[in-house]
Amino acid sequence: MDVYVIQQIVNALSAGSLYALMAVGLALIFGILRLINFAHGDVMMVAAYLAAFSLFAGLPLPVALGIMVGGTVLIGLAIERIAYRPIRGGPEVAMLLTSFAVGQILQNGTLLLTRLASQPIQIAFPTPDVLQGVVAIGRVTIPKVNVVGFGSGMVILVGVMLFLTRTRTGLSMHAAADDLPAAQLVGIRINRVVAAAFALSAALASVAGLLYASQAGQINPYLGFTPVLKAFIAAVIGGFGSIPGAVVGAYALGFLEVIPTALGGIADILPVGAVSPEIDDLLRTIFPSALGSYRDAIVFLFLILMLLFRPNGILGGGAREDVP
Amino acid sequence: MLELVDLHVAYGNIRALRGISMRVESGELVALIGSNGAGKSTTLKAISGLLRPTSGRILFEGEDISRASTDRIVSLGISQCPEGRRVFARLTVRENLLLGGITRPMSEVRSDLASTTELFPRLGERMGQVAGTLSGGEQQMLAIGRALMSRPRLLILDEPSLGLAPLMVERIFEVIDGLKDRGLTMLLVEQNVHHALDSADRAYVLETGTITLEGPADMLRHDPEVEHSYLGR
Amino acid sequence: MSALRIPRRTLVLLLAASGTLALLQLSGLAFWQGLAINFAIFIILVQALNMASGFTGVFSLGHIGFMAIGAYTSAILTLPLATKSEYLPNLPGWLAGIHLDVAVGPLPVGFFAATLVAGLVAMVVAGLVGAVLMRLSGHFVAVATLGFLVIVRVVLFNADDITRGSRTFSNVTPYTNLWWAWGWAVIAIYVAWRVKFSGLGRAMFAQKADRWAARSIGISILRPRLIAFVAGAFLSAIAGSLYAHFITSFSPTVFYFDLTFRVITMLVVGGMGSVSGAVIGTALVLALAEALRRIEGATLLYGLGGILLAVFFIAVIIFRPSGIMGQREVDLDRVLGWRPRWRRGRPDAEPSRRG
Amino acid sequence: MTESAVTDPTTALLDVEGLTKRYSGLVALSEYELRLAPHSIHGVIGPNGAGKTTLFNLLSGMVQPTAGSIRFGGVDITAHAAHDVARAGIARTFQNIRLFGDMTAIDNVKVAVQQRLPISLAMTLISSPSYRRNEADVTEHARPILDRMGLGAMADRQASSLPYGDQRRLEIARAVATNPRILLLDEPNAGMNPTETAELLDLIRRLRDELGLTVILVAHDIPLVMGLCDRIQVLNHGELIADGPPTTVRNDPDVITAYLGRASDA
Repeated sequence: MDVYVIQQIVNALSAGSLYALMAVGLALIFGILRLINFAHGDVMMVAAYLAAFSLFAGLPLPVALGIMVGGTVLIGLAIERIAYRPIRGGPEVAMLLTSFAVGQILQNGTLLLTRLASQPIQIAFPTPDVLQGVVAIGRVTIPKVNVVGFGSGMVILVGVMLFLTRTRTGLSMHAAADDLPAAQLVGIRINRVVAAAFALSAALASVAGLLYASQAGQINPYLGFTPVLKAFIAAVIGGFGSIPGAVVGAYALGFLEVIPTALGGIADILPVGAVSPEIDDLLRTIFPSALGSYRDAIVFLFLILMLLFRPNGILGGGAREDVP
Repeated sequence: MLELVDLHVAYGNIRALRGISMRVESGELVALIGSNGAGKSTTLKAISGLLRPTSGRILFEGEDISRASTDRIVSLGISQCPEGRRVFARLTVRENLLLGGITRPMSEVRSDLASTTELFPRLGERMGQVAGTLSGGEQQMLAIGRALMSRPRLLILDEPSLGLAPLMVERIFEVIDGLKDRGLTMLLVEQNVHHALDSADRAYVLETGTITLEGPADMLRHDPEVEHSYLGR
Repeated sequence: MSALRIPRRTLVLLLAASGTLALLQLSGLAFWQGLAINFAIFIILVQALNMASGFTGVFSLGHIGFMAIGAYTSAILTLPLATKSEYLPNLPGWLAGIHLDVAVGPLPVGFFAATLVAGLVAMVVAGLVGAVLMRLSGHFVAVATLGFLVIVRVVLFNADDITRGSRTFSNVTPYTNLWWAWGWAVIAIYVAWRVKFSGLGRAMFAQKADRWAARSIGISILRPRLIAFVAGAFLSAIAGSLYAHFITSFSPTVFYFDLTFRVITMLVVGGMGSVSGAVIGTALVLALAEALRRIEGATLLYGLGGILLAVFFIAVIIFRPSGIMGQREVDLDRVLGWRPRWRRGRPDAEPSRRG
Repeated sequence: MTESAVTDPTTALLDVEGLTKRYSGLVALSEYELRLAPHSIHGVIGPNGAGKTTLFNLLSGMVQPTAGSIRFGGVDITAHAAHDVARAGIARTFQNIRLFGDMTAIDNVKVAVQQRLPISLAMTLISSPSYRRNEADVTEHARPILDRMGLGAMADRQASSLPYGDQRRLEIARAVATNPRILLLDEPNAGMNPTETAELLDLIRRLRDELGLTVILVAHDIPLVMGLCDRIQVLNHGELIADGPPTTVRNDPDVITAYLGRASDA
C-alpha cells in the first residue's frame, strides 16, 4: 500500500515536471502574443527525433543533447519568423489555426525525413544510460528517468523564473505581455523579445521531448499531440498566461491524472480481507479497473469544467471580468 | 527638430493622412488639435514608427526616420506617452520606470530614477506598488515619467488629460508647463483645446487627414473657425 | 404560394445537377464517382462547421466527434441481425434487436431511418455538450471542443462491446451512392443558406460581431450559438453515416485531428460564413489534396502532401485571411448571366436571396 | 422632473439601492443610489475610473453586483442577465462604439427589432407564413427608426464604413429599436466637436419628448450635462459625492475640491 502510494506520487511529480516544462513554454508565448501555440507539442516531438538521430549517428551524449536543444531552438525561431510574425496581432482563432498548420508541417516533415532515412514510422528511442534503470529506496523502486525528470525540471523552472523576474529581457517579456504597443513605444525591441520567448519556449520543449521519449521508449511523428493538450490543461488550471500558474497547474494535473488509475486499482491493492466482500464489490463497481483507460476523457472533462467555472485558474481568483 | 514633409498614410483603401507637413522647433511646445478620426493618432503612430507612411518623409534633426523601427526612434530621442496611459499594469512603478529607460545603459537609468521621482513625488512613495492599482491621475504621471526615462529630446504626449477629473487636468498641465520651462521640446495632441492652446507656442489643426490651419497658439485661439468648431463659443 | 416554393432558377440548377449525376452514374467511372461522393460528404461537413463556427464565430474543433457518433450509430443500426450477433456479441440487448436493413423495393428506407436516428443522437449529445460549451468564447471554446473530440475518441476506444474498440469496424452495408450523398449535400447547403438569410442568421452574425452589443439589444448569446452548434452536429452525423456506408470499414482513428484540420482548411479557404464559399473551398482543397496524394504515390515522398497543404493554408491565412469569399456569397444570377444588366452592382453586404 | 416627483418612490421608474461592485478588493462602485423619475434626463459625471462605466454595466445586467438591488417599473431585475434586461426595456450604448461592423446599417437595426418576435429554426427552414410575416414586420419597423436618426440614406451601407458621427447615431438607433423605456447613453458625444454635440443634444431631447424615453447619460463634458440634465450625480472613486439639480451640483464644495477644481471654465 505504502509502496503503491509512493509510486503514484512519484509518477505524478514526474509527469508534472514534463507538463510544467511544456506549459511554461505555452504560457510565455500566450502571454505576449495571445497565441495558443499548438505546434509546441510537435516542436517537442522534433526535439526527440533530433536526439534520437544524433545518438544513432554515434555522437557522444553531450553533443547529441547540444544538437537537440540548439536544433529545436532554431526551429522555434524559424516558425516564429515565417509563420507567426506575419499574422501577429491578428484574430486569435487565425493564430490558433496557423499553429495547427505549423504542427502538420512538422509532423509531415518528420514523417518524410524518416521515410527518406528508411526508418519505420515508430522507432525505438535510444534512451541514454543515465536515464535507464531504476533507483531503489527501500522497497520503493523508481525509474531513474522520473527522478532526473523531476530534478532537472525543478532546476530549469527555477532558472526560468529568475530570468523572467531579474533580467531586463525578462522584464521586457512581462511588459510585452501586459501591453504590446506600449512596450514598443518605450523602445523595447518587440521582435527580439518575441524571438527570445520562442527560443526559451523551444529549449524547454526540447528537454520535455527527451524526458518524454525516454519514458515512452518509442517515438513517432504524432507523439506531440497529447502532451501539448495536457500542457494546455495545466496552463488553464494555473490561469492562462501566468508562468507560476503554469507550473502549479502542471503539478496539479500530474496528481489529477494518477487519480483515475489509482482509484481503478484501489480494490486490488487492499490486503485480502481488509474489507467485507460487499464493500469490495461496491468499490469495484464505483471504480472499475477500466477507469484508468478513461483517464484522458476524465482530464478533459475537468478542463471543460475549469474553463466554465474558474476561467482564471485556481490561482486566478475573481479577476476583472471581460466586460465592455 | 522634427519635420513632417507631405506625409501620406493609408489603412488599406482608407487614406488617413493626405499629405500633411508640419514641424516642431527645438524648445517649442506644439499642439496638434482636431476631432476624432481627423488623423491625430495616425500622425503620432507614423512619427513613432508604429505605422509606415505610404509616402512622404519624417525628418528628426535632419535624419529621415520614416522607415526606422520604433526602438531606433526612441533611442534617437523621441519618446511618446501614449493615449490612455498604457502603463504596464502588472508591473511595479519602479519596473515601469526602469523599462522606460530600456534603450539606455542600466547604470544611467538607475541614477535617473531619483530625478524622475523628484519630479513626481507621488511616484516615489509608490515605487513598489503595482501600476494597475494607481489612480488615473497617478497612472498619467507614471506614463509621463516612464517616457522621460529615455531622456528624450522630443516628448510626444497623446491626450494626456483624457478622462481625468478637471482638477487632475490642471495638475497635468502644470507638469507640462514645468517641462517646457526646463526647455524640453514637446508635441501635444489634446482634445482639451482650451488648455492645449493656453500652454502651446504654436498649433496645427488637423481635419480629415489634412492640415487646415496653423500658426501661433494665441492667433488660433482667436480664429473664428477654431472658436466655432473646437472651443464652442 | 406554398411554404416550400422553389424558384425557377433553383429548379433549373437542381435539374442540371441531377442530369450530371445521372451521367456520372451511367458512365461507370468508379474513380470519379468515388470522388463525387467524397465531395458531397465533405460539403456536408464543411457546411456543418460553417454554421457552427462561420456563422457564430464560436470555433468548434469537435464536429468530427459528431461525425464519429453518426458513423457508429448508423453502422450499428443497419447491421443485419445475423451478422450483428456474431460481430458484436456483447451488444446491450435493446440495441442487439434493432436492424434497420429493411428496404422498400430498391429503396433502403432502413438506411435513411438509421441516418436520421444518427443525426438525432448527435443532436441530443450536442444539445448537452453545447449548453455547457457555448458559454465560452474565443480560442477557449476551440480547445474545449477539441477536448470533446478527445473524449469521444477515448470512449470509442474503450467501449469495446459497442464499437469493437480499436479494432476496425467493418461489414457495413455499402448503401451510400451518388444520389444519397448529393441529396444530403443539397439539403445541407439549403439549410445553411436559409439560416444565413433569416432573423436567426442575423442574430448569429450579430453576436459574432460583438457579443456585448448583441446582449445589449436582447439577444441571448447561448440560443443562436446552440442552435447553430446542434444543427451542425446533425449534419456532421449525417455525413458520418454516409461515410460509414461508403467506406464500409473504419476505426476510431479516422475521426480525429487530421480530418478536423482538413475540414477547417476547406472552410477557411472558402471563407468562414459564406455558404457558396464553403462549397468552393471544399472543391479546391479536395482537388489539391487528391493531386498531392497522387504526387506522393508517384514519388514515394509520403508527408509531402501534408506539408504543402499546410503551407497553402498558412499562405491563405496570411494573404487572404477571410478566405476566397469572406462572408459574401456568389451571385449565381450574375455568374449565369440571368440578371438584367441594370440590376447589377448591388452592394455585396446584402447578397441576393434568390439562389 | 420636479423635485417631488424624483423623491416620491412610487413614481420612480428605476429604483436602485445600495448598488456595490467589488473586484478582488478594489471597489468599483459603492452604495450607489438612484430614484429615476420617468421622462427625465439624468446625468452622471466623474473622472475615468470613477465607476461610471461599471454603473452602466450593472444597470444593463452585463455585470452582476456584489450587493444592492435594481428595481425597474416595480420589478426586481438585479439578477437578470443582460439580454433579459434589454428585453425588459433598458437599452444602452457603449463608450467605444460597438456596432455589428460587417452588417449593413439596416441589419443592425433589424436584429434589434426582431427580438420582440419569436423565431425558431424549424419555422425558418420551412419558410412558414408566420416566418415570412415576421420578416416583413421587422423590415417595416426598422426603416422609420433609421429615418428618424437621419440615417435613411445609409441603410444599405456597411456599418463599419459609416462616418464616426453616423456610427454614434446608428448605435443609438439600434438601442431605440429594442423599444426601451430607459436609454443609457455612455459618453454619446465623445470625439464630437461642439457643433455635432449641439445636434446630439437636440436629438436626445427629441427622443425623450417624442418616444417618451427616460435617459441616463454618462459624460465628461460638463457644459453638455449641465445644459441637458434635470438632475446630476457625481461619482468619484466609486462613491456618490453629489446628487441634485445642475446648479446645486456645480456649486457643491465637495465636487469642486474632488472633481472640478477651479470651476471657472466649466
